Amino acid sequence: MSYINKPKVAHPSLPTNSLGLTRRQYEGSMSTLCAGCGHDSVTAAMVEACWGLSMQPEQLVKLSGIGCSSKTTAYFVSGSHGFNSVHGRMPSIASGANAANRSLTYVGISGDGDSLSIGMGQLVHVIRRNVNMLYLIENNGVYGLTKGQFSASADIGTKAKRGETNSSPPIDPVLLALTLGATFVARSFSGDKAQLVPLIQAGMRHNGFALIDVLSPCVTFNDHEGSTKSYGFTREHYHPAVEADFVPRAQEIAVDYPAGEAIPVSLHDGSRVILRKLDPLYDPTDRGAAYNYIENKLKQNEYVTGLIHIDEADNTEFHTLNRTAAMPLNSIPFERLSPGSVALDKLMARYR
Amino acid sequence: MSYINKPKVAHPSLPTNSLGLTRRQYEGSMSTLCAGCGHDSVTAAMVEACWGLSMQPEQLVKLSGIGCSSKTTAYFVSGSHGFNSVHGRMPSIASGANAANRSLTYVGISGDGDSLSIGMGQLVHVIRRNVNMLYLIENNGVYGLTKGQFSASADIGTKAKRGETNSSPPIDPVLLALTLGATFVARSFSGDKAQLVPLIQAGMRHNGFALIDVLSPCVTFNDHEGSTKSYGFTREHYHPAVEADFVPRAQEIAVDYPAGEAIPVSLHDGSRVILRKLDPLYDPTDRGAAYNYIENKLKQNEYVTGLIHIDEADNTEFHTLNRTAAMPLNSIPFERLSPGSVALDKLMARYR
Amino acid sequence: MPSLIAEANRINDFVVKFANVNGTGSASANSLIMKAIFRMGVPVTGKNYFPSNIQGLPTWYEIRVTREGYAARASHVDIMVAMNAETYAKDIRELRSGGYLIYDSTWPRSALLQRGDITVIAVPLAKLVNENFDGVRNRILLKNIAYAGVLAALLDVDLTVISALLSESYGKKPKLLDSNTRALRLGYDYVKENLTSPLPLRVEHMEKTRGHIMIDGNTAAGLGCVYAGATVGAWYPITPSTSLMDAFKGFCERYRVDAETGERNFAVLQAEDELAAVGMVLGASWNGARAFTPTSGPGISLMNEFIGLGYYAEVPCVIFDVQRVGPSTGMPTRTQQGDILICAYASHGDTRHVLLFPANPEECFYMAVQAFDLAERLQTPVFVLSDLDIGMNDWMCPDLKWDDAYQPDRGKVLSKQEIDGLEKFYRYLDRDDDAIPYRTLPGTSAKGAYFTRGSGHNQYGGYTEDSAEYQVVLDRLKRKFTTATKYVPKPVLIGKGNNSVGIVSIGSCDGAIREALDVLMLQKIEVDYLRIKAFPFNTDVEAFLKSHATIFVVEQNRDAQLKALLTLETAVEKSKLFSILSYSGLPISAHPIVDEIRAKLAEAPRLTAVPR
Amino acid sequence: MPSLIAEANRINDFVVKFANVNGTGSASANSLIMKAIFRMGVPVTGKNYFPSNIQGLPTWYEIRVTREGYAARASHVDIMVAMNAETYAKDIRELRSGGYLIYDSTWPRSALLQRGDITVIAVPLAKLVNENFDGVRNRILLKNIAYAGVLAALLDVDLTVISALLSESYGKKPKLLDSNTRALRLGYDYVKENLTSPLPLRVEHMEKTRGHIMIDGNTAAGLGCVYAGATVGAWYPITPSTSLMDAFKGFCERYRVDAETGERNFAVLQAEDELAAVGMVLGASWNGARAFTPTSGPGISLMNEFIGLGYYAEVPCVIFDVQRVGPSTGMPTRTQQGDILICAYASHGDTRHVLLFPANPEECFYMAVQAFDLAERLQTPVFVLSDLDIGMNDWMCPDLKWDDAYQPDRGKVLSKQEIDGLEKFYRYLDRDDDAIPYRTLPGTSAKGAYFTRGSGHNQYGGYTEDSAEYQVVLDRLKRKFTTATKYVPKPVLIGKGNNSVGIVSIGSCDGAIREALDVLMLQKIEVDYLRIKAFPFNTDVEAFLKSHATIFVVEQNRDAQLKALLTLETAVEKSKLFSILSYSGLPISAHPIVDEIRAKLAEAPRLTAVPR
Ligand SMILES: Cc1ncc(C[n+]2csc(CCOP(=O)(O)OP(=O)(O)O)c2C)c(N)n1
Ligand SMILES: Cc1ncc(C[n+]2csc(CCOP(=O)(O)OP(=O)(O)O)c2C)c(N)n1
Ligand code: SF4
Ligand code: SF4
Ligand SMILES: [Mg+2]
Ligand SMILES: [Mg+2]
Repeated sequence: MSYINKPKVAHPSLPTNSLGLTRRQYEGSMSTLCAGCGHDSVTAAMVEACWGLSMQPEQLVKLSGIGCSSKTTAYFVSGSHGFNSVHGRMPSIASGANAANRSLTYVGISGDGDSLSIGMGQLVHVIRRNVNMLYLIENNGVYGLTKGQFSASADIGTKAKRGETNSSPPIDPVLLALTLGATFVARSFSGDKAQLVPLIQAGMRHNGFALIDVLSPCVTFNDHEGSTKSYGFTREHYHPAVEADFVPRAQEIAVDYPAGEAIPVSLHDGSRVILRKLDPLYDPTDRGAAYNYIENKLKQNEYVTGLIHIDEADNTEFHTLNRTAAMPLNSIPFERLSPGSVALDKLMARYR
Repeated sequence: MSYINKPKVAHPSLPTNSLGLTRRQYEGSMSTLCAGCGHDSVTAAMVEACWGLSMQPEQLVKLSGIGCSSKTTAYFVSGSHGFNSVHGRMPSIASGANAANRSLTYVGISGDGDSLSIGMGQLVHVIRRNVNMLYLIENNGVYGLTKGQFSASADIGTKAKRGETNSSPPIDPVLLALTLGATFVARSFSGDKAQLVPLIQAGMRHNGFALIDVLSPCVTFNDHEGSTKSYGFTREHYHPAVEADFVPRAQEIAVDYPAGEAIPVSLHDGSRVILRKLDPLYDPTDRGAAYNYIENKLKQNEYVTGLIHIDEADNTEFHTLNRTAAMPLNSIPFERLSPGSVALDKLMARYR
Repeated sequence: MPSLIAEANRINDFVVKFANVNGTGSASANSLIMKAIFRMGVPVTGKNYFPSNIQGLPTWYEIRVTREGYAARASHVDIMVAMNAETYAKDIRELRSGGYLIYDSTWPRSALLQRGDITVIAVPLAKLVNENFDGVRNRILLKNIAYAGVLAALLDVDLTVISALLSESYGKKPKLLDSNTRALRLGYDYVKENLTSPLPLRVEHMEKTRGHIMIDGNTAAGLGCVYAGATVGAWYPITPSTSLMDAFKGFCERYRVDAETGERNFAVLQAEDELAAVGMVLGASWNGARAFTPTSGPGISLMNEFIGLGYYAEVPCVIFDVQRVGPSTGMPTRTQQGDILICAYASHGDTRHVLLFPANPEECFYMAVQAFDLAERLQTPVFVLSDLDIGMNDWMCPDLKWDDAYQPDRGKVLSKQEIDGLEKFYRYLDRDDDAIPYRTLPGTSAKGAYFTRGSGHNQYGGYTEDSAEYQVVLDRLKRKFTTATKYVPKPVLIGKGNNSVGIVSIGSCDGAIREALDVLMLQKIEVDYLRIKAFPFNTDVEAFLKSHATIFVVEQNRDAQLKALLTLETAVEKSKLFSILSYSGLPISAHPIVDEIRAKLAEAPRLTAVPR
Repeated sequence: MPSLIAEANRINDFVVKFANVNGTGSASANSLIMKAIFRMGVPVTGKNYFPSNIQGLPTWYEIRVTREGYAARASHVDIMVAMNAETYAKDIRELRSGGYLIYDSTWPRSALLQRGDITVIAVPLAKLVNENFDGVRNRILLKNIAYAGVLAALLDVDLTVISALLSESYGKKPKLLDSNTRALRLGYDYVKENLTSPLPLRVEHMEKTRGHIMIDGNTAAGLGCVYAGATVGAWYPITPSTSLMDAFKGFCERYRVDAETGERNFAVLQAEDELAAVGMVLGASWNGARAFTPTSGPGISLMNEFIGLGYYAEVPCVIFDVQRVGPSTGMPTRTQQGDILICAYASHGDTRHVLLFPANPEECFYMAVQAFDLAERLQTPVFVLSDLDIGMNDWMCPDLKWDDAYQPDRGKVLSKQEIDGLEKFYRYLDRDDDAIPYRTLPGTSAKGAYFTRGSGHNQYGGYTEDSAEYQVVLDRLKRKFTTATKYVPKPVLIGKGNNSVGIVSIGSCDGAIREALDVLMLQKIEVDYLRIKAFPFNTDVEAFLKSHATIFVVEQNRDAQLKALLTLETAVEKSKLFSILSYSGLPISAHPIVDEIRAKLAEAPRLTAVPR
């Protein structure tokens, strides 16, 4: 919902990025979500991340499905095109859009209902297809917009506001993405902007599919005692394992980290992610190990957060595999697409 | 396709099971699959397994989607009802059917296309819902019925008959099921009936969702040099890790296995599975360990087969969770379902 | 609406609209007032216009006090309770000349002064509440109850009735009862002390609601499913159908759980999406349970493939489509009748489906039962086409009644004995010449086993690609639809039936049309009205279409979908049909119907309504 | 068919049918014969009746040699090449009296002797081949070529033409060329040495195929997409549409890969299902690429939700529906025109879609291009309704031509400069009074950015739940459909246009109708024929319907779906329309059309066809 537009007059003293734009210029329409909704913190992180990346607004494409979470795309960077599609089917829209123009930056925002129930098939396959995009799930364990039914990420034993207890096992998007071979898998918490912003930036710059599962509490339907997706529970049980700093291309790395503690990962476009392991036992570059670590922690009711797995080498991004032309498909002059009358006349011989 | 019915006259000397039925009486219509198709070996294994279990034909329900593989249900046990539904959506039919009558035995047969592409969402959720059924995937890495396109289980680098090379990573149903918490996960090979039959029997008796991924080569479209789902390749790369013997309820365990080598697992109905580890490093009762083992072997191009994971204790089968009445829902007398006029009159007060 | 709009002293005949912000708990205050009036014996309707949002956006509730017992939305507002600053301007504009505006005068609202033709009633609600109560959330909630008190005083609503309602709600929570009662009195007393009350528009005790209830269609339909003996419900949440499954679940928890064992005689499956939900229904129905799924437009679109399977493989299946505004996601919290065509012809290939059109919650209850009977008798998907207006709004209805002699019609299902008596069982054979074949249930008998498929099959149940065999089955399916006309409910005729002008309509248009008939009658225009209750159309529908020279087809969509269905599926000449359409998303009201009919009749004198 | 059935000496006018087992490689032998006749300048058609199976079930191929150039299936068989023991009996029954049966006499077939009114031609094919070749698979394949040789001799097909064809096929594989040539001669020589040849039914050189090709509709449509400049194709495999994407891919590999870099100017996405496929098309089209998806009935059902989004959010989208027999999975390898209604009104709510009806492969090529122009011009989904008969069978068509002056109509897409020149960009405003708004592409300009949604929106592109704002957009969408009538291709009229009796039809019925017209003409019955090429119907369609007193609507489905669309979407009186339906799954042929028209005209003399 975006019919209330905020005034965008930039205050002269607000800090600007390298494009000369202020943070205000990365905002979108006024949020119509509940006061305190986790999703609005994601909006704020998106604004910060795009501003920090000096993202040209029109170079960004925002995609979503249906749900409170899917409304998020209306609330940041109003200078970029947004596509609020149908429930659970954003990945196909994203795949098609990306196929048509590989030069833009694609951010998809979804919910746990949108991604893990009705959208499960498409989520799995957009991961497999390795479409170059950031896919962010605002995970609150419930269907917010339809008033609080359990979603597929709800934990066993968690209590609904109306008292029901959930008895089905949760689907964890992080384990799923690891199993499916995703090359950028992260988890964060809407309440931890410091952690979330560089993850978003790194995800946007990763050359392939990047998943961030953001625990994003629903204050209206899932923030009570007995819920495992409430602010309180999440804050207590979230377990940062790898901190990530994002360093844009132009920038020199200022701080020297002691060897072994920090792992710098170079991204496709020359920017870098500096990983700092908070748990020395953890290795984010080993997918199998990452899987085990997460799973064990989950058994102990701990959500591991941070950049859980990254693999920049394994470059199987969609266009690379397809050997698509460098020029966006939607911009190739017609003359180069249509073989013309001479070729057609020649081809006819095949059919005689 | 089942318009050709085989004559069912039992030869008096054929061995009978405890119901007095011969193997012939567990057959179905004549197969119309290609000569040599792996799927027909699965048919044979199903016949053997049902005969061996002394399955009452009408107590069995056969469900499938669309594909060569999905036709299998027509080729065994013609005395049981079959439902050849629509492409990729058999799990929902199975869930509904099972909800209506918990007392029957449900076997779903699907293909890799049917299950891992169009049916991915439903597969994931029938696992999560833990519907009490055997779900068997006849996995050949291609869409057989539509003439040989790669399926989502095709390995990277595998070659199509027409020469194309597959470049997308495969989805492994076994890893997927483990990630989703399935309590019975097995893999087998259509060419190894000795291994497959007890797995089917155990899967049918497991009290919850049981997945068997059967590598089942497509001789017409995927049995050539360069395919990783051919008979040759599969035979070379399949790696039995745990042999399973199925021991029906009535039967005493005849052989004593040396301690540590054999793990007996009691199933819900009193029957047992005796697991023999061929690889001493392997523990089928530890889901995480099983996952790692499979994944590591997969990296080495080895398909681990056998009863990969079983957990009889974790009883979260659908009806248990739902606390459904023991009597099948479709048989409860109407009088017990409809509250009657007195209750209605009383209820009206609530709406004044 | 008939005659009284200009009348100053309007007892039991006026409209109050509450403008609020959603998520602030105004619903209980609004329904408190509505229920109190209802208990005073005065017919009311309540229409809720809420946003597709959880908290913070404008929301409205409209109570129509209607001594005539009209069910439709009125098209004017007499009293506006303007509690939302953001929509003040719009809300004031909506008020009829001579109406009353009630607002919270804690803060000055200069904009209010712009209309001279209304009476402005200022009550410092926030101030009153803040002086008397603590806590932000608490104050917001109690402010609503305070305005209920204001209204009670202004409209002369019986305080003892309101107190009784509060006691029933909060009887077990004395603290809440106390604060609510106090808040109510704050508003009530303020009016009594500071303002002239009651207003000329006010409530007086009547006797017209006895034997009636206030209920919404989804609750009634959910209850109907319980009474019909449905045991499997599968669904995926979607507004405005969600509360149907909530109701079913709630009633099952009450009536279907064994007190001793805790065993449940039902199963509710929250599916992963609508494709799965309808698949579950087909699976369960195929397996002999009564099963259903409630959904709305987008869900119907997603169910198309499976619906075709149900039609062709002849599997019973009950689908409630609580229609909302389309196309696409549309306006999920607004009402429409836009899914008629897609439901009638859902899925590719030659298909045709049975539809039921309930007109109010009462019919939702009875038609839920009929839907199961029809689905099992005809072995085919049956749609109950409700809508948001019926499904989610509170309607005054006669008490629901149950005939304990009712036995479900399970259709042609063969028992083990019957199968054993056959030489051979053939699934799709027309043994009875009514185009309905026999079926068997899994688990019954190996002899009765058959193979269900959506691919080509012959009348024996075997696979076929043979043209003639295929056509035998397809032709029988067409004949089965003719059989269906004998089973579906007949239309309702209002009027003598011998006028030359008729109205044909369905579902929730009913209230508005009945009201329009009264108005037309006052204007000496007599027309007949046929309310269709089902598709396929039976002979009564044909007869009405035949015997009327001019027919207005009233429906709530842009493309005249009911008219299309009548055009295609009856013998009616197209030139006789005139559309009256409403697709604003708000429930249709009587006014436009009256106006369009009058305009049309005036423009073409030959159409003038005369008894034949 | 016109006059010659009884004639003994039928040069260039007869039907040969091959009965075989699928998966045994008979296709190349059959098309060898067909192509050879075509190259002799004699018009042919080839119809393939294959099972939904990969190997081992009966399959048939029918070659119609037709000097008049008829495109339809004939309804009789003159020569049956009965190579499948399982279907011998059925195949013999199908042969017309006086026809010829060719069979493999290696094994005695007593059943063959049962008909005295046919000529049986025995050739010991297996014996001949087994004596001359090794290897099981090889022998099976070469036996097919051997019967081609038999036919060549019997029908007097030019051996040099066949040799040339074989050289073209196997030129690079001398061993294969040699064995095929030898196998061909085996059959040919056997006939020459042992039987009387040629038959009275035989081929003679003509000059009627110059400037023509033999091509199937899916190949032509795939090629059309390449020429239209489509860059993104998304699909999920489904018979009979699969070969359309195969063709697109193949042509792209040829024309769209940079020779130096290997870079591809296209992307083909094999989606996980049809919901995803159409989602990809919407995403790509929204983002400025020409994108399309080929599918068939079940896919259309699954795409319903997204199609509604495309309609309401006004996103271009091209869908090829290569129709097969429904409902449900139906008969996937048989043809039908059963998706007309679901495509016209796909998705819940008020929707309406543009349809194109190609009649043959040639039109598949041109209409593919038109579909993209229309989709982008009108900003809405456009369906090309082909069918299995057109899509998968080889049709004789004039050479496809390309006008190098063609420039794609990208519709109203604003450039950066144009956006910069605006005060503000509003997505859904009707600036030009043609009900088509302007759109912008992502990446162009922040000023042109807008938010696309399937939920309620106003003409400025903002979210709305306001009735009036919602209706402004919905009403414009309806007007846009009127605009569409100006852009869609006009119908084709055959006949003087002044008869009182007319035929209206679409798509692949064309060949049968044209043939029927000739037969009727011989019987002195003159009727006009209008072939509709698109929905919405334009004024020419209205005029034809108006000016003809009796109209036969010919189509290939059970429920008269085209007639339904005409009834609903034109002013035509229902009583004028008579259906001629064919839904056996086989392509329609001329006979039943002639018979039904004659019967109808005879039964109601007032209908007699007279020039007005
Ligand atoms: C096809 C379809 N089915 C159902 C719905 C109703 N619906 C809207 S949002 C939603 C769930 C949203 O849950 P989630 O994605 O977790 O988002 P949240 O609101 O929790 O942020 C549902 C079921 C719909 N819009 N479309
Ligand atoms: C909705 C729909 N889309 C596409 C098809 C066409 N189709 C039939 S089977 C099949 C793939 C089957 O592959 P798989 O499940 O792997 O079975 P296999 O034939 O390989 O055993 C497809 C795409 C269909 N029947 N329905
Ligand atoms: S309902 Fe929950 S998820 Fe939706 S806006 Fe409110 S807090 Fe956020
Ligand atoms: S095509 Fe492949 S999968 Fe299908 S029947 Fe033949 S061998 Fe089996
Ligand atoms: Mg959620
Ligand atoms: Mg397969």
